[in-house]
Amino acid sequence: MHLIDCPWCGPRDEAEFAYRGDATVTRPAPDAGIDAFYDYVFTRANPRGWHVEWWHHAAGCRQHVKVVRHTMTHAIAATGRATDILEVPAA
Amino acid sequence: MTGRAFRIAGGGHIDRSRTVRFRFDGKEHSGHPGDTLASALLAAGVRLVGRSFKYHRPRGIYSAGPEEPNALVEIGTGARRTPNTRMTTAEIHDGLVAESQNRWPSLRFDAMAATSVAARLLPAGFYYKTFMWPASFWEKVYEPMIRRAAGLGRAATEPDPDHYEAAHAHCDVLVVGAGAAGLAAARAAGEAGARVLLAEQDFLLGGGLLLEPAHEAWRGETLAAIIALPNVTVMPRTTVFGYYDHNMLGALERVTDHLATAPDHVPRQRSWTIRAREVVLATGADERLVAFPDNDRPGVMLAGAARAYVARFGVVPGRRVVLFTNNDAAYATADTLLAAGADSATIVDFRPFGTAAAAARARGIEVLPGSEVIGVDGGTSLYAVQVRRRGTWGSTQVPADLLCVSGGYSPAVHLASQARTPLAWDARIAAFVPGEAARQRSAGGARGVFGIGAAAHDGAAAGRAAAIATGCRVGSEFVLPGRNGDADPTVMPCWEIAAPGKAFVDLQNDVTAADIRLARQEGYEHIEHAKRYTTHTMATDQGKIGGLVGAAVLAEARGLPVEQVGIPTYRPYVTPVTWGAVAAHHVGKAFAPIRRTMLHDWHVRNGADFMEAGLWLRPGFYPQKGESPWDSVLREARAVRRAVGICDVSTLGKIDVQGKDAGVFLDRLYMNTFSTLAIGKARYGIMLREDGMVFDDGTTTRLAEDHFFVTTTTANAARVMEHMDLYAQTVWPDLDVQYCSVTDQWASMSIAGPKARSTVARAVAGLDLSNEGLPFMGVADATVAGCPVRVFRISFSGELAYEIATPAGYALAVWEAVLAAGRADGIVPYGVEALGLLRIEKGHVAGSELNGHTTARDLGLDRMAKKRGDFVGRVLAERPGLVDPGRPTFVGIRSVDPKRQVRQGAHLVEPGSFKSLGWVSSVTRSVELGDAWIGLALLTDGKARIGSRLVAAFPLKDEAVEVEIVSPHFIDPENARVRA
Amino acid sequence: MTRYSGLRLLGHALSGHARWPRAWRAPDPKPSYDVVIIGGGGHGLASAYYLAKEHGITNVAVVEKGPIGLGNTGRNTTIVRSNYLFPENNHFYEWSLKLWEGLEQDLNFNVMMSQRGVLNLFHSDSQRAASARRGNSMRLNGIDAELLDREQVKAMVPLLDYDNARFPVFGGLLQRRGGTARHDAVAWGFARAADARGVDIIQHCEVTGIRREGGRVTGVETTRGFIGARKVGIAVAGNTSRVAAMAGLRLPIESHVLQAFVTEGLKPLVDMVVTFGAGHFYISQSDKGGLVFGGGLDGYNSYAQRGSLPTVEHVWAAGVAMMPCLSRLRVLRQWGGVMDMTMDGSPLICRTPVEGLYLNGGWCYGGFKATPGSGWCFAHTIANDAPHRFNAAMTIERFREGRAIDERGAGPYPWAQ
Amino acid sequence: MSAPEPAVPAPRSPLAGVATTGRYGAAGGTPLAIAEIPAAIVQLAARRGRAGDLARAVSGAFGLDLPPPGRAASARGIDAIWIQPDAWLLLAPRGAEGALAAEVKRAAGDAGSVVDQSHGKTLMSLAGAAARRVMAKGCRLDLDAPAFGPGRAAVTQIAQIGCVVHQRDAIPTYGLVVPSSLAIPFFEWLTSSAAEFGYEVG
Ligand SMILES: Cc1cc2nc3c(=O)[nH]c(=O)nc-3n(C[C@H](O)[C@H](O)[C@H](O)COP(=O)(O)OP(=O)(O)OC[C@H]3O[C@@H](n4cnc5c(N)ncnc54)[C@H](O)[C@@H]3O)c2cc1C
Ligand SMILES: NC(=O)c1ccc[n+]([C@@H]2O[C@H](COP(=O)([O-])OP(=O)(O)OC[C@H]3O[C@@H](n4cnc5c(N)ncnc54)[C@H](O)[C@@H]3O)[C@@H](O)[C@H]2O)c1
Ligand SMILES: Cc1cc2nc3c(=O)[nH]c(=O)nc-3n(C[C@H](O)[C@H](O)[C@H](O)COP(=O)(O)O)c2cc1C
Ligand SMILES: [Zn+2]
Repeated sequence: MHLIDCPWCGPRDEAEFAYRGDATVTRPAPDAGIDAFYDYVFTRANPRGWHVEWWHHAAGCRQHVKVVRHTMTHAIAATGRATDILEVPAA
Repeated sequence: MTGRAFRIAGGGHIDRSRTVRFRFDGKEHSGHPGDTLASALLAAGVRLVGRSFKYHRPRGIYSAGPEEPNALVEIGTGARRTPNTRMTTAEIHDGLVAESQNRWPSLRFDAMAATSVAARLLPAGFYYKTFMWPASFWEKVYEPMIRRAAGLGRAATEPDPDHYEAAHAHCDVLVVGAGAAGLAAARAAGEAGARVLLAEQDFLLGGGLLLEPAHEAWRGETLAAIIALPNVTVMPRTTVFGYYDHNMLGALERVTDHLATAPDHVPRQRSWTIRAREVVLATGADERLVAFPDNDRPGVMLAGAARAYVARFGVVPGRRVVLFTNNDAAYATADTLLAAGADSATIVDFRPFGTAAAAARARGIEVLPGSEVIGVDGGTSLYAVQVRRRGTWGSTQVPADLLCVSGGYSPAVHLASQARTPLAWDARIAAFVPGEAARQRSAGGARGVFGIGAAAHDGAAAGRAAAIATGCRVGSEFVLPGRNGDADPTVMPCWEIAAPGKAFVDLQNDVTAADIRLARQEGYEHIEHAKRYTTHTMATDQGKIGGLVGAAVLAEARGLPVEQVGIPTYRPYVTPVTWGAVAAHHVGKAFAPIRRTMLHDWHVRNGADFMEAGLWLRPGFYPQKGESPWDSVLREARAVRRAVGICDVSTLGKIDVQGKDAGVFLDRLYMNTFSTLAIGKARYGIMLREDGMVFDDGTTTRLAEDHFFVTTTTANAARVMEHMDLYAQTVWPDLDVQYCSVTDQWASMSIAGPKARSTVARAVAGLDLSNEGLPFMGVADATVAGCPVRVFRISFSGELAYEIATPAGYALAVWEAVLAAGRADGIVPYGVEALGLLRIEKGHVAGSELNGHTTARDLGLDRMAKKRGDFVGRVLAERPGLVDPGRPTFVGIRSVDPKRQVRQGAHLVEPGSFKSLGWVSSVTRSVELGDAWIGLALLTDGKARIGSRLVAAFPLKDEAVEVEIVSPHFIDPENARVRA
Repeated sequence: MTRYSGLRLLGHALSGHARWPRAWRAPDPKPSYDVVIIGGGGHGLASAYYLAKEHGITNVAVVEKGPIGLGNTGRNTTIVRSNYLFPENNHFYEWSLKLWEGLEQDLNFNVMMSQRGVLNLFHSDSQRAASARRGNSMRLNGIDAELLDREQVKAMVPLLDYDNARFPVFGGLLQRRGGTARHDAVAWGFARAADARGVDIIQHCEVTGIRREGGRVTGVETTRGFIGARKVGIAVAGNTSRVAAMAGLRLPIESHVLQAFVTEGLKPLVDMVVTFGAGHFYISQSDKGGLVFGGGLDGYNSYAQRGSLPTVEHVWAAGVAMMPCLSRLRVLRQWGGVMDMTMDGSPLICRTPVEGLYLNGGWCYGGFKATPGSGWCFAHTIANDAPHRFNAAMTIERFREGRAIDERGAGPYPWAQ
Repeated sequence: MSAPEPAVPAPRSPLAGVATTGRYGAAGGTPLAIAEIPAAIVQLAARRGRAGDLARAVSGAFGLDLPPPGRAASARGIDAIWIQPDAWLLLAPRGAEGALAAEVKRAAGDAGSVVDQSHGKTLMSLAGAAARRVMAKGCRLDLDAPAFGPGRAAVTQIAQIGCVVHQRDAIPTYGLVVPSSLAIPFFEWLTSSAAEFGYEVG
């Protein structure tokens, strides 16, 4: 069971969070067109390895925590606030 | 056998001063506190305790712990009957009732044992090759037969009367297992100051120490020292069953199973989640069987178990003993049995003559070195063992009533492996041991460090290291047992004895060495294929004592070393876990919490029939005496259309939005524009998902320049908040906006009907209710019965309506005041059903139309979209498939014969056709249209079909009802009433 | 191929079972094939079988990185049904169910397909309506479905909680032809039958690259060297994104964990498949007697075949809430599988932008029941370079075009699908 | 037409009829104390970039230093509990309807958004030597020192219900704030968890 270090609340149990997917995609400019929005909403790198993703601390401070997590080992390399840029380990 | 007691006079860890009575298969037996069901029955001379899974072979007690494959029974009666309970861990108590299982009509005469005769026809995987002809026989004949024969115990069919709990614990160091290693680890970590949890599955702490009178003093001292430490918590009867991510372990505590009567308010069992900074696995080692013919007969037992029955339970499981071993450690069993009064002991040592054999001979014990057991004689009990010198033919018969077997010990690496710690092969002990892992270490037997002294030293070092890893300073040194008494742990691998007969590698599932070889021969040669083809290691003991043996047989057949073949993946649970313990509090009515509005009690008192809406309970309707549900729904709705009704709408989601950019924020979330909304005005809005489908709807009110009050549907309230969080925090973090749920702060009630104004006017103070004072979509503050309220002139029913919101604590006062005020107008409370009827007549969409499949265009709501500016879903709503004119669109339907019911979920088809053109999303009987059945639907070419007729097909009930396609706005399409 | 039968079993019993042949060969890869299928799960093996059987294409290899059938095929809860809402799905799954119904005889391997019935409970009027819409859609498409009321459900499954339930049972949607099959046997049966038709099943051979020349596929790089192919089919559930990426494709897929559980063996207790409508839970009993059950996704991206405790807690609670007698039973084992979740919960069986490269994936948590149908349609698509009408809608482009097949209406949130 | 203005009636508790005073559960020993505490509850959030201004305003008006994450602070009968970045719950003994919210709004001015939650949230307390063990039956937080202690607070979930946990003293006494619509199931969890130790509803 993941232990996620919320930048505000500290280490909290996975049970308090709602996963909200890939944090590397950014919402395109409003006039970017269907293809850009298609990419944003639908396509995913879906790596086996380090993944930068959103975990919404739904039962805590209600913040979207940015998490660098390994999708094979479930190890967490870093957590941060929504606007933080986090370092992703090499492999 | 008769006459001589199997219970010895002294020693061990049982309380001979007290007697406990229990029943097994209808017969009363007695034992002592400290006994397990297994030890008590052995003491009573019972040898046959169960039947195997496939061949129904007679089986006896094989082990003295949770690794037991054979001795499974149903414990308890009625609703408390618990199948597949291991006798070897079940503590006896007065009144305990146990029954053997998987046999018919009785344990001794099991008719199914006939399968044993046909065993040759039932090799591994036989069912994949047969039962295919005739095809129809599989389900009717073969499968029911297999199912009845298979399975083990019988489940109770009544609800479980006991209650369970879940609990959460945190610690610096979790020590799993309280043998020499675990006790030393817990003490070392505890004395270093770490917060320690020590979990032990047994009811006594000590593990292997419990068999060693010489170390009893150390066990006592160490336990006392541990218990004295305030920072150490000891949890007996607690099995750590699983090792999950980030050092979270699951454990099961058996709280009252061992008691004849459980105290009140205490759960039967408790499941724990334990978050540990460091983990020490001191889980010991499991003794292995050896695969030789008939190694499953009652009277065959693991050597360590036999020793445990004597040393811990004071029971001699046999008098004429043969011990078959490939290691020195098992020799102690012979000594222990002889010391306890066994008549004879013969040691059959697989290895050439060595020092242990010499020493045993010197003690007067017969040793047959370089020998092996090739079979046993006996049926439901044992009378002799067939022994042969290795490499020779022919054998000698050694009379025996007990055959103790030791194939060496495999470290209990279950938990370590679950945590994905790599396993390494240790040739010395011919077993896997855990490799390196972060924040976790194994100690003692669990990593192949055998022997009390060695294990204790290893445990102390591990406990200390774990404590240091959590930032503690090294604690004091304490006395540890010496290593001199430790046996040499080296084994000579001995997996299978080649001789004719059934040699089992998995006792419970009746898997033989031959089955494993057959699997390989047919191409199922990978260990995981062999496991699945033969079911090896898939029984309730998960192959604890024979798993590696089967792997070794496979390795031999493949010509590979065992370590290359490996063992099947370890998964939770180390031992099976009670379902109810993990479900804990959240069962029955508490499965999910019930949300109640502040008017709930009023609804109950007034006879409401409730319905679920997410977690909420809402009044569906308020039946009066003699009324059918439809009678009351129609009566309530009619009251709204003709006079006035009041409905509790407190469950709607409500969100308070503030900030300089609140308007901009809402503009971007909704299709509509809110930044232009006048203060004191409300507007209906539609929210899309980013993929362009409709997400939610509701009204939003502007309370001040920088202050809005948003409502959502009941179902989506939480999701809308999450949606806001996502966009506010990750997409537009620069906006100045603060919002929070105020769903529970405000109770709200809708007062609707032509007489709503009259009622509301009587109830509220300080408000001009004229069209000028409070126009349609206007909002104003006032009071009702002295309580502050906010009055919204909004309508869902299509009638003149007001929604009165009040801080929830005043809901009842306001509600009752409005009812009183409306009495003269004939006010009637109405429920969600009437509300639905009214909105269908009005053609308003609700949950069944906003089901995630529809676009605003489909629903005819696209005109609400703002012409300029960004909003969520705008771009993708324009994808070709979503603007395809062929998509079903929103229409009304009306039964041609008004008496004929149309049902929700019907499909619209051309007469005689099976092609669905659309579906009926909502239906009701109409009050406005003389009780006729009407509904809403999504229909291909909907607009164009208005005026035509189709069939509402409901083949599930063989119904086809002719309907007319109409506008979805059955009443007042001009909206005159709401503006009245 | 030695045919399997009771008589044959008897014959072999007399010779001590010493002469049973391998169920499938263990060939070395040839330099090239007409078709290489990546992935030796049920889908890959079925595809190869139907390529050989239906299209006469026998120069086919199935390359599998480990032993066959241990991916999701070897770890699923084995429910087979065709009770879908949208015609794009229900035609396809119904075809698959039809193939299941004759599969034993077709493969000469008892896959233990057991049409015990699948019952989906509902607990409110709105759930009843959604079930009715689905059931009616099935019936209009010629698929069996029955709508049961509470009393009918009670007669059929008396063990449910009818007295104290938080969410009372209103009724259920029943598909009697649904049921379960033995997961492992499906892989083995297809492997054996495909092998008998000449297909090479190459185990322990991982595809590490997809070679293309001029926009066309020419073969696959593997841990056992390059294998040439005129056509390559991907059927690697759980790894679809990774393998597709080898050909430069980025897909609308996320990989998530789904867990499953089995109890200790029991005498017959639950004789059909029952799914709870008020929480994530479903259950059936295996032929061996274990209650096999599961629930929803853990809900985060993962390639680890193991899950987390919050899901366990919910699933078990839902189980006892639905069927209170389960409380005293013990659960034996839990495991997980990697689900390639598409953004609409429906699969992909289609051509790709790369010529000669075909995709079968995105099965979410429901691809076991699809195994024969998926193999059949994929074989058709590969052989004809065009989809069959059963899988014509299962394209990648549907997302771009706004033609998602979103049964649940959950939207592009894989963890919610 | 309109009725004369009566006095504001006392608001009704969501636990009315459920939290009945008395002693329950196991007998013997000192029971745990469980109570509902009528409170005025206000949610206060800083406007974007105005956290400093807001802190100064609140400190000036109430003598209260808005606490950092994970903490609570008290002054002049008001408890402030951090609940979200730049957002707090303020709790005070129940007074006139809306009074606390109005006072806070007056102090905060345009530096803060203020929402009255006095009816939307319900405050309960649990006190006694075994309180931590009761909490462990639903709360996944580590409530032991040094992870938690007097003055610490956290937003979490207990028995599927969102809950603000505030440790008020060393007994320990916990203040527990839950949504009012879920106060009954929360109370049911609390009392069933406390039954093993015996409890008194005050
Ligand atoms: C817990 C659980 C419960 C489920 N329950 C059901 C259910 O009840 N009913 C139902 O219909 N479905 C169910 N499913 C879904 C179902 O199991 C899958 O959709 C289905 O088995 C997929 O089959 P497949 O052949 O596509 O995949 P798999 O069986 O996973 O086969 C894919 C194969 O590809 C191989 N592979 C991957 N990468 C490579 C590579 N680079 N090179 C070579 N080989 C590679 C893998 O090793 C694997 O063997 C469940 C799934 C899980 C996990
Ligand atoms: N050849 C040998 O000399 C040899 C071989 C094997 C074992 N041993 C034994 O090794 C012991 C070494 O001591 P040790 O402390 O390492 O082992 P141990 O067997 O004495 O203790 C292990 C303890 O862990 C408990 N346990 C195991 N799994 C558990 C779980 N999942 N949850 C909770 N409790 C669990 C067991 O009940 C047991 O009490 C000696 O006592 C000796 O008897 C010796
Ligand atoms: C339908 C089904 C029934 C199962 N029954 C059992 C069982 O009776 N005993 C058992 O140990 N495992 C059983 N398993 C689980 C497997 O042992 C195994 O855990 C699962 O297939 C996943 O493989 P893995 O654990 O090797 O990763 C069953 C699995 C499935 C899919
Ligand atoms: Zn947080």
